[in-house]
Amino acid sequence: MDPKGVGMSNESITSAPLLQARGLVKRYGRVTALDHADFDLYPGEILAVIGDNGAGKSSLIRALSGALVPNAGEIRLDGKPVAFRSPLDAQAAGIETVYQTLALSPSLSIADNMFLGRELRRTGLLGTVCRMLDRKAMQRIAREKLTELGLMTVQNINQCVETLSGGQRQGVAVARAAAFGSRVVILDEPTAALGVKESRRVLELILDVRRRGLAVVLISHNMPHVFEIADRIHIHRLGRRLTVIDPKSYTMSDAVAFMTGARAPVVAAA
Amino acid sequence: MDPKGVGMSNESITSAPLLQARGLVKRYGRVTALDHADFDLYPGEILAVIGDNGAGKSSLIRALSGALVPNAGEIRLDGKPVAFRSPLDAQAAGIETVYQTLALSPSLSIADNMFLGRELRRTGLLGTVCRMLDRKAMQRIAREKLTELGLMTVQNINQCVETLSGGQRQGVAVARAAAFGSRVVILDEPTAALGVKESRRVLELILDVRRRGLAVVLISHNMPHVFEIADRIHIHRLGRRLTVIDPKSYTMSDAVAFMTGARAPVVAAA
Amino acid sequence: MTDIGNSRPAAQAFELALDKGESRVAEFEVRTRAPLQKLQHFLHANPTAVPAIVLLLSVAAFGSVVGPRFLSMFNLSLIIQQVTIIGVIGAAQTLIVITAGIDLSVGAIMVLCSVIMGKLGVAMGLAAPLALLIGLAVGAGCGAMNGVLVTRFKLPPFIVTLGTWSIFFALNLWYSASETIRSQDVAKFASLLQALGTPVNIFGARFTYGSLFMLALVLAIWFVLNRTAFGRHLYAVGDDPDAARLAGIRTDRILFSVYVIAGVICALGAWALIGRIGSISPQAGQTANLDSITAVVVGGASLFGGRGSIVGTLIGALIVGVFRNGLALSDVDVLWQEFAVGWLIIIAVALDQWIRKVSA
Amino acid sequence: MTDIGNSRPAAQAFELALDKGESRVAEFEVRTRAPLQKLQHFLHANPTAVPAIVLLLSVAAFGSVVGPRFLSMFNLSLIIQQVTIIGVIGAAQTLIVITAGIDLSVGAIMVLCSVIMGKLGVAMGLAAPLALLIGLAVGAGCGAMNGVLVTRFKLPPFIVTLGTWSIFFALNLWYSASETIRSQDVAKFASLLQALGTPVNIFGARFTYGSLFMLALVLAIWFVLNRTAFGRHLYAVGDDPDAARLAGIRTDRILFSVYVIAGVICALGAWALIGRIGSISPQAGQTANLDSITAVVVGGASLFGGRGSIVGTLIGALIVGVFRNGLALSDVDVLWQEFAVGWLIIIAVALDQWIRKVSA
Amino acid sequence: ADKPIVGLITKTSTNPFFVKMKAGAEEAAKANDVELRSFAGKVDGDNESQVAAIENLIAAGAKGILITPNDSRAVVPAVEKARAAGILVIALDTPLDPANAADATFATDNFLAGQLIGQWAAKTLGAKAVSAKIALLDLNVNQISVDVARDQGFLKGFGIDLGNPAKIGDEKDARIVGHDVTLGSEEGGRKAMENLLQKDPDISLVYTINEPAAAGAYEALRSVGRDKDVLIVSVDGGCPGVRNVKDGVIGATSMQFPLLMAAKGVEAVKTFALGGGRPTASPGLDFVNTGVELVSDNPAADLRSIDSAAALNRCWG
Ligand SMILES: Nc1ncnc2c1ncn2[C@@H]1O[C@H](COP(=O)(O)OP(=O)(O)OP(=O)(O)O)[C@@H](O)[C@H]1O
Ligand SMILES: Nc1ncnc2c1ncn2[C@@H]1O[C@H](COP(=O)(O)OP(=O)(O)OP(=O)(O)O)[C@@H](O)[C@H]1O
Ligand SMILES: [Mg+2]
Ligand SMILES: [Mg+2]
Repeated sequence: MDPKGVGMSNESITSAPLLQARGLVKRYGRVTALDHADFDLYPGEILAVIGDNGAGKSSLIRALSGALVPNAGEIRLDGKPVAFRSPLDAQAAGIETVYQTLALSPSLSIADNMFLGRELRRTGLLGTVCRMLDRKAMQRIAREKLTELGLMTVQNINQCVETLSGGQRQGVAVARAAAFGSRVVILDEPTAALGVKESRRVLELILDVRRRGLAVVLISHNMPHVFEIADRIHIHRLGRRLTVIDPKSYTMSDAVAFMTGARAPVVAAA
Repeated sequence: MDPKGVGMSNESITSAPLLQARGLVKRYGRVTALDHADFDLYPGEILAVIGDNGAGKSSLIRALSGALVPNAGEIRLDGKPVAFRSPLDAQAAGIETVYQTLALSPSLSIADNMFLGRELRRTGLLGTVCRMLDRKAMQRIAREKLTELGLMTVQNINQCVETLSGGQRQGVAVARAAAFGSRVVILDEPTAALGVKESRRVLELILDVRRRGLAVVLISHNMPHVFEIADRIHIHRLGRRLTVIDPKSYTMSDAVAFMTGARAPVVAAA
Repeated sequence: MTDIGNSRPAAQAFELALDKGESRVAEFEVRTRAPLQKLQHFLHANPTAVPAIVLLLSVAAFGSVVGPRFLSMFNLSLIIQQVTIIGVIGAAQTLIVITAGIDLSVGAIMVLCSVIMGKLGVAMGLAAPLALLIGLAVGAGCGAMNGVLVTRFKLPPFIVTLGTWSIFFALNLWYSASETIRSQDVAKFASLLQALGTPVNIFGARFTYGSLFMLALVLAIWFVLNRTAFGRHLYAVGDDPDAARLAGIRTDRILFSVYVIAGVICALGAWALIGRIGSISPQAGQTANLDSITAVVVGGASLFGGRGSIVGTLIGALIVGVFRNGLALSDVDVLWQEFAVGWLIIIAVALDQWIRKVSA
Repeated sequence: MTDIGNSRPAAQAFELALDKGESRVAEFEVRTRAPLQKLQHFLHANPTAVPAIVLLLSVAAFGSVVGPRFLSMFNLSLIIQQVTIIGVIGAAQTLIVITAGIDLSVGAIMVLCSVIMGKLGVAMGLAAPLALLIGLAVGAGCGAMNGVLVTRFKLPPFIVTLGTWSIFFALNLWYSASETIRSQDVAKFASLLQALGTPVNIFGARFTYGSLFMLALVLAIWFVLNRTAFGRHLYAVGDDPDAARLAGIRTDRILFSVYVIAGVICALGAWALIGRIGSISPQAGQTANLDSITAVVVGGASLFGGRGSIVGTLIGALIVGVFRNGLALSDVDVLWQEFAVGWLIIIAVALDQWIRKVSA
Repeated sequence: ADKPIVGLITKTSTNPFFVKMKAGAEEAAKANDVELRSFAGKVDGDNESQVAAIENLIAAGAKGILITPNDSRAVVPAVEKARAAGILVIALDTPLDPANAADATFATDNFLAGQLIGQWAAKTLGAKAVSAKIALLDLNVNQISVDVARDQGFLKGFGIDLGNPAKIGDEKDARIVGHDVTLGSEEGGRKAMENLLQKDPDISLVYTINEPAAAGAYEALRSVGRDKDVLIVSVDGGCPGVRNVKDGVIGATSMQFPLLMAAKGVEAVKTFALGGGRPTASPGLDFVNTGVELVSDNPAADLRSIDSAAALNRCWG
């Protein structure tokens, strides 16, 4: 097996993986979601993960971000084995995730959701003693972040998230991850519900995040998007990594053919 | 205002609209989701509805399918005013909808969800007197429909829907609508979570549905898909219909420009 | 409209690769496994088996502590008799809980119906079957009142049934003038009302028609819940009412009928109650609310709706019944019995969770 | 890794139109409106104002039926005194309900703590402040027990608190030997325990320190719920625990602390209870569970979690208090009072829903 | 295990009256070398739990059952079953209905208990009795037999026309300000008193179902400064209640003797188990009257009473 992917010619090969997984297994009763899956993410790269519906992509990143504890397998961060028991552990390690289910609290406002778990407190005694929140600041920043994403149609920043349209919700989740990630940002189909303009902004945001030196994992079914911005593409199939390809050496058709099993990759992973 | 859309050159112009809406208004507190929106659907056509996130597309089709009761405005079916008080009324009129939220019952199985509200009963006394369900038949048909959609990765037809992957769930919802619609099938972003292959199957399914003589309303953010299969494109902006275009006379760039407000259409609707 | 697909953009180029795609159809895995794995999968597929295991364990535990007195056929069938009422009322409660509701008025409906049956059959001299029927109708009416308030006025079931509990209970005290009707009088004037108290011997164990009736009711409801559309709709409504409505289910109709059915079951409970107690007391049923909800929750249902099974409720009622009976037969002071029941309920449910986790 | 975007496909062609796209930023509408619309929007933005309106309407209704006796300053402040205990316990219950839990042990914790304070301060002769502190600690301990069972063993709060209710209540009866400590003895040996019963006159109305204490507690909890991260996390956990966990909230820690806090509030309720009834009785608090849940639900909270406000609970308790007091002052038989309270609760909540709908 | 088993089934396990009764039974059981099993209803009026308790005692092979019935009529069929199984059943505190459904009854005459305090109140108020304003603090809305007997006994003793003696609240006398319910607790007593005071601030006489309710009523009176000029009467004879008589909180109370009932009951079972006969009823009554004593530090003329000091030696806890 070639852990660094097939056909890589990029300089990143020389650096050590930032986040790595080996032999992850996750079973649900009769269903096997992850079947000895491997994963490698290098510093500063955009890694796309593609695969059929139900291939196990979301399960993979849920394992990487502490949202599920795999039945077997090992995860390493900077080469050191880690055991994330909860998403908080992963966040503490600088890994921020947009889940496919978005993980928003429906009855809280947009601003509350953006800052959930890392609220800003007032300065002065009110903040330190009374632990009072700085709601003004949080609302202002939330508004800024959403405007950056071009979600201009949000009319009221104190609207409950449950009253937002599908795309608006996704925008809130993406804005949250981008604002707080410090090492890795994982995005599970971040543009699925987004419009053309908003999707474009998210792609720009991803590039921006990479420019800030973070690594990005992007799960997407949108081939043009994937081939446009990914540095490497991890192809997932039937619960495991089939192969990793370089978007410059392969065409979208190749990728689709690998993904759907129409063609076998030259070197099969695992 | 040109209710039949701008630049239509198709023979469908001569037939009367199947489903029509005029001046729909829906307000939520301070938010106006529909602002005197109009809508026309002709028999046997595929009408795409596109627009920014939060433009009010979902609200529009929720009004058309009885899922919400508008504050003002009129809906006509075959030219006769109708007042759908619930999705059931719309279903009874032959209008089947895939909602953006999918409307699946998480703890029921795939087969149960597919047949929810129109279960098959056993033949004979067991069915008529005991009203016993024919679970075998329902499971068989559910399996067939999913296989048609290419959701081959579903491992267990009695799995709860809540344990399915995002794309698998969407597949179940689409399969349900396609199987039961008799006059109009409305699909709100049916391929958002679907993979390349599964999306393609859904598009084929839509064409198939049209071939069966039904009209289809397709909401999608995927321009290539929209331009590939739509007969007419309804562009929604800021809560109302901006215009209707013919995909053969306009390019995707034009549509995106209208949608985002970069350009004003030649004849503004309403 | 004819096919006009000629002049339009074709599928995106990369999608052409799909034509070569595998066309394997949906796989529905069937494998053979080791016995332990089989047990695991059995438990996974039959979640109600888990409380059943807990029940067996509690019976075994009390059997070994208390001895043969507890394990005697007579005593075990006694436990079933003792849980008859809670089993019946718990059945009504299960239906409501599955729809994400709660019914605090079950006890009041039951006692009101029993008093009405008794007054009509005994004091007013109506024919017993007629008195019974009117009692059932009153049960349905009470349920309908709950149902209307829940569906038409969109009030939370907790509030509705808390309110109707007061209302029905006041009506009961007023109508009965707080007077108990003696067993002898019931036997004399309307013995049908006591019919469910008749004992029957089956394989040496003494049951009553009442407990057999409860088992039959549980079976019938199991069929409705699992083998009819109505049952499936109940779960769908409890699971996610919006989704159910969007899927085209008449959620209000389902909810209304479930409250009516619960009312009728409570009236049947009233009948069973008269059979069990013999006399008709307007004081009865005061603990039926909490007891029935306890049985439902110990049986594995979620108060958030969409999950729960009628067999689970029966087992839940039996677990609590076993605890109470077993503690009574062992020499524990009444004060510490309460204490022990508190612990045992917690332990039973914890055990249940643990088995589920292990078998997941 | 350097930027390597040179040899790759550019954005899809149609997206180029975006460059010309409008770049208007998010609009946050601010408009002026007519008074009625203003009221509508006020109610929409302040949902707790709705039960307050219902409360005012009930006070007005009873005022016009019963007359000045009801509307006297004295009587109105009496109502506040009468709801003190339920207000305090309801505050604890509100916190739990917001997290989608339910606490059936609040009453038992309260009475256990009051008995412990009393025994230590009166019978054992401990200094009163120490007795009070130990009582608070016991409250925290009881809450911690609930919290551990809910978070570590993942048991449903209904089961846990049903079980601990039996446990705490049995401990209370055992420790107190079911003996009441008389008011005179408390006053003699540990008058601090009765401090919250001290009356104060404010603008001609007679309050007690207890009712002022309750109002202060409500205010403090309002601040915590609405102005601190902990409060927001409480709502998030109740709303969708999975989402909250994924968002990086320590849901278990939040849940555990909320049960502990509820336990401490119940112990404070015990203090208020001693102030109100003077003596210390192991029989007190038996209706506290249902009453507190009623206040919470009438106040607009959802038993499914994520929704609810502390001010709503206070108003809910006051609404029920007004009904009971008003009915007692009118010449209605106790039996029909029960009946009327049932109806009034239903009507109050229906009215609440109706105002919300109209203002939506 | 060879000791004969005696079952004790009380109304509830919370009311101190029954807790003391249980303690008395335990002592007597030790003295008589029998084994005591105790049970209780969950709330006042809970008949089903008592029926289940009887069944469990039959299953456990008990020789005798002592029961304070929550519903004197409804429990009769279960009692008959027990007697058919050869068990001696003795009603304590409250007779069954019919009383001969039990083998024997050791009970307080609750009507008499009420009547005594009613007479005492009438005599103490003297001429003011005709213009008295009376508040009645009852148990709950269910009108269970003890509640009715005490309330109606009090009114009879005070000289008020009862209307239906089986029903609380149908009296027409203008001196009655109102009835309210207390659940027999301090909390309930205080709230009921407060509300009745709002209804008529001139209340001068308060009847309470038991001494905890009396203590709560006193707190309400004290908070409006009426504690000195309102007369409170009660029933029970618990030690806190007797001390409250001593402190002038309660004017008079009727004392009952739960320990005596329990002890007599256990003895009777023991005798029965050894092959002896069944106990016989007090002359003129269909039960063995364990007696009522009026306790007051202000004795009324022609009314036998003991003072609080004497009562403290006999109170039950
Ligand atoms: N909680 C669960 N219980 C049972 N099966 C599950 C559960 N979660 C996921 N699965 C199954 O595991 C498999 C992988 O799911 P996963 O969500 O990882 O797929 P995915 O690659 O993200 O698909 P998609 O593109 O549709 O989001 C699916 O077959 C799914 O049905
Ligand atoms: N229940 C509600 N309460 C308040 N506002 C709502 C509610 N439902 C929708 N909205 C608002 O109405 C507007 C239109 O929403 P809608 O869901 O129709 O948009 P959409 O065009 O479908 O967007 P998307 O492409 O993101 O799905 C949005 O601004 C949304 O925030
Ligand atoms: Mg996924
Ligand atoms: Mg939408």
